[in-house]
Amino acid sequence: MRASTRTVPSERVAVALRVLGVASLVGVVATVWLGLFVTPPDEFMGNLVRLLYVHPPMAWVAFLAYGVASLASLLYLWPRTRSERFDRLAGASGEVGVVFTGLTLVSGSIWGRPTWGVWWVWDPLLTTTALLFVLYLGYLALRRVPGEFHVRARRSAIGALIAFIDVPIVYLSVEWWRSLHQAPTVLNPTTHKTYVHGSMAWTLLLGFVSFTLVYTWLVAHRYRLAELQDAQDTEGLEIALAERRAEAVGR
Amino acid sequence: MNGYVEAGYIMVLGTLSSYGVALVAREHAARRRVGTAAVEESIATSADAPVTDLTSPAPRDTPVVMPGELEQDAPGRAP
Amino acid sequence: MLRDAVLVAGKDLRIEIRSRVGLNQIGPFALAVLLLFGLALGPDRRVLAPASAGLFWVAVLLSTILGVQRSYAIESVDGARDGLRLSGLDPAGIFLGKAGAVVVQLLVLETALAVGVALLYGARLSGALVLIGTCVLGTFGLAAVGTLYGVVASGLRIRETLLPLLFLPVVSPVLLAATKAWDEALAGTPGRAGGWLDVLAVFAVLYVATGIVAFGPLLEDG
Amino acid sequence: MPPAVRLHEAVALAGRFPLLAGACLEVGEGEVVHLRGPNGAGKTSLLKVLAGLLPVHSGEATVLGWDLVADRRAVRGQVGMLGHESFLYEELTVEENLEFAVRASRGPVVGIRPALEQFGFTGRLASIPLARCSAGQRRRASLALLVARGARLWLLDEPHAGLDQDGRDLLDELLAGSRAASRTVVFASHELERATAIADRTVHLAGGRVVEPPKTPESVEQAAAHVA
Repeated sequence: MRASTRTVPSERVAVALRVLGVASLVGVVATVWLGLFVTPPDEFMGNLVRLLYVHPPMAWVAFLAYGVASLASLLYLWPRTRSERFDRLAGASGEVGVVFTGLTLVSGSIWGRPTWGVWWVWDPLLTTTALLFVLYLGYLALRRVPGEFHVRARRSAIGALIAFIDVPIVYLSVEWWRSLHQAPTVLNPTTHKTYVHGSMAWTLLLGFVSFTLVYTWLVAHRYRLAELQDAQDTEGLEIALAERRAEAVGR
Repeated sequence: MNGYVEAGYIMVLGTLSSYGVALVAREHAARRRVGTAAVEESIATSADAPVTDLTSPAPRDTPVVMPGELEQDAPGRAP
Repeated sequence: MLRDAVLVAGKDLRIEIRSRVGLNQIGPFALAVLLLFGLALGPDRRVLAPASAGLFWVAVLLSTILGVQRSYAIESVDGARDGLRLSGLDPAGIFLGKAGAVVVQLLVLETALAVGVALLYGARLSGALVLIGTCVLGTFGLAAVGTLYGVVASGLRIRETLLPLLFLPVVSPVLLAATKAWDEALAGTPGRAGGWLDVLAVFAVLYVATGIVAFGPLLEDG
Repeated sequence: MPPAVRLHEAVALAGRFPLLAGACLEVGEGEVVHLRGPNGAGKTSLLKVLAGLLPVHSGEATVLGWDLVADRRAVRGQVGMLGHESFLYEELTVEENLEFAVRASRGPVVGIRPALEQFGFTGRLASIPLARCSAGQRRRASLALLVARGARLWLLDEPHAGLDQDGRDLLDELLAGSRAASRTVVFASHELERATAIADRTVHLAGGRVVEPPKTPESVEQAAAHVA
């Protein structure tokens, strides 16, 4: 069962990963170029609209990452699909998800400051995102607790599902909580539809695609790192076992 | 533009690239360590010591280990 | 399962009655939190009274962490998990029993805190039915999540710091819904609290069910 | 009849440290086996594996007919363990502790009172909180619990430790009567004289495995004397 950790990724995987890396790099560079220099400023938001080419993709990737982490955890817990790969995927996706959640908050906040005049508003989506950020920071802390591989994997998978169950409840209650208060009359980016047209729409779409590629690339590398760490543990175990048996001879 | 846009792009791109670089660096470091551990291990369990694979233990019928077997199990790392 | 739950809850409550840690420490702690909120927000009752529902529930949340930690501390210090595992009890029963004992203790604490809120912040306790219903539903959710994460943390050296980090974000909907329900009740419009009670009920049912399923595996690991 | 305990190449881990490094052991039903070995040899770990507390990482482990690799929970109701920790609650009385534990394992409640009396918990002593009992009394309480639970396999870790002379004699008497009660006992002890007197056989542990008895200088001399 542990033997799978030893498989060195084949040449083809390495090449695919490199292609993926180049593609995401090109995509991001193109998005930045289009976003900063090609697209026109918005008639209402001015240059600030340029932040919207990166902020929504960040949020999308964060939710995608949590979705993948939850699915992988579920697959790990399901006895018929239990595999170390799903534990590593869950961990990798969770960690990358936390990075993107952080960036969602930061980019949202930077956009909000000139738009709303404050760094933070208790907007439902923003609040939910912030809660998700701490929720999954807890998940990462749980993952870092040392232990035997399958013990840690199962504990983390259950932790991920406890968090996952929470996401819709958090979102709905926060949404409802906000709708009861009269929201401050600010320009709401979700209802303000005129900003997406022509080159802007294409740029936004490219943003979504290229940051999703970045996500895939990061998860793949995080996964490989976890794989190597596990392989190291397995080797350490074999050495430890030999040492332990040697104790009997030393006497 | 107005500072905010630049700050936002720098934050996002800076964080992602430093995270990516850190990942790749850690991956290389881990690969090197695994390589050396594998070498040590091959020394440790050289010759006939049957401890390399935990999952398929060498078959033994007697519950009591014979002294000869113990000698065998003594890996090269023991001082 | 229920038989085991009753056995475990009875044991926990009996120990609590003997040791009075809840009465002598968690209760005063919650009171101290209420007083500190008062100091932080100033003496103005026009500020304190509208905030009393939220402050009440924050105090309850913090006390839950202590209650859960105590609940695992009584399992004779270092043999905690081994003792429970060796007992031959159904894990789901252990979960329900321990969570049940926490619920009972928290409900007693909440009664005292409600009086404290009324006296210190000048909150007018109205809509008793909604207030009580909120407490019962909310406390079940809190105790379920707390007991679930408590067993994760109990075997670890870093339990004191890990438990709050895991617990607090997950129960944020309870804080939100319970506070809003109490707000409506205290504002004299308890009829508008129904939806929030639904949120609390859904939360409690989901996490009690999760606990029944997941407690066994978590108890085994560690 | 299948053996009560059968381990084959059992490996058990604590994190990355192998507590058991491939232990093999067979114990027949009704046998009293003494585990012997230096500190850190894996005696306690072996007992924990048999109690279904420590997972078996690889190898085979069967206890009282249950495969511990497949399910290590089922066996626990049939196993009584006396470890370093008492698994008793400080705030409860000895009697309440026994009652809780016996009810939890669905044992016979009627056995509680005789067990208490057997270990000298009569009158007021049975009804004071454990916190006020001495270390020796706690040990006796743990033994009373073992008797009251009526387990088929006893796993005892240093059972003589902390007991007074009477307590030790009582324990030895209990162990001596094991075969008659068709009870299997595996115990770890450093009290060699007592242990060898009551045990059917001694098993040596070292480095997380069962080994041949090490050759001590005395035994070498004895062997030499025999040859001469």
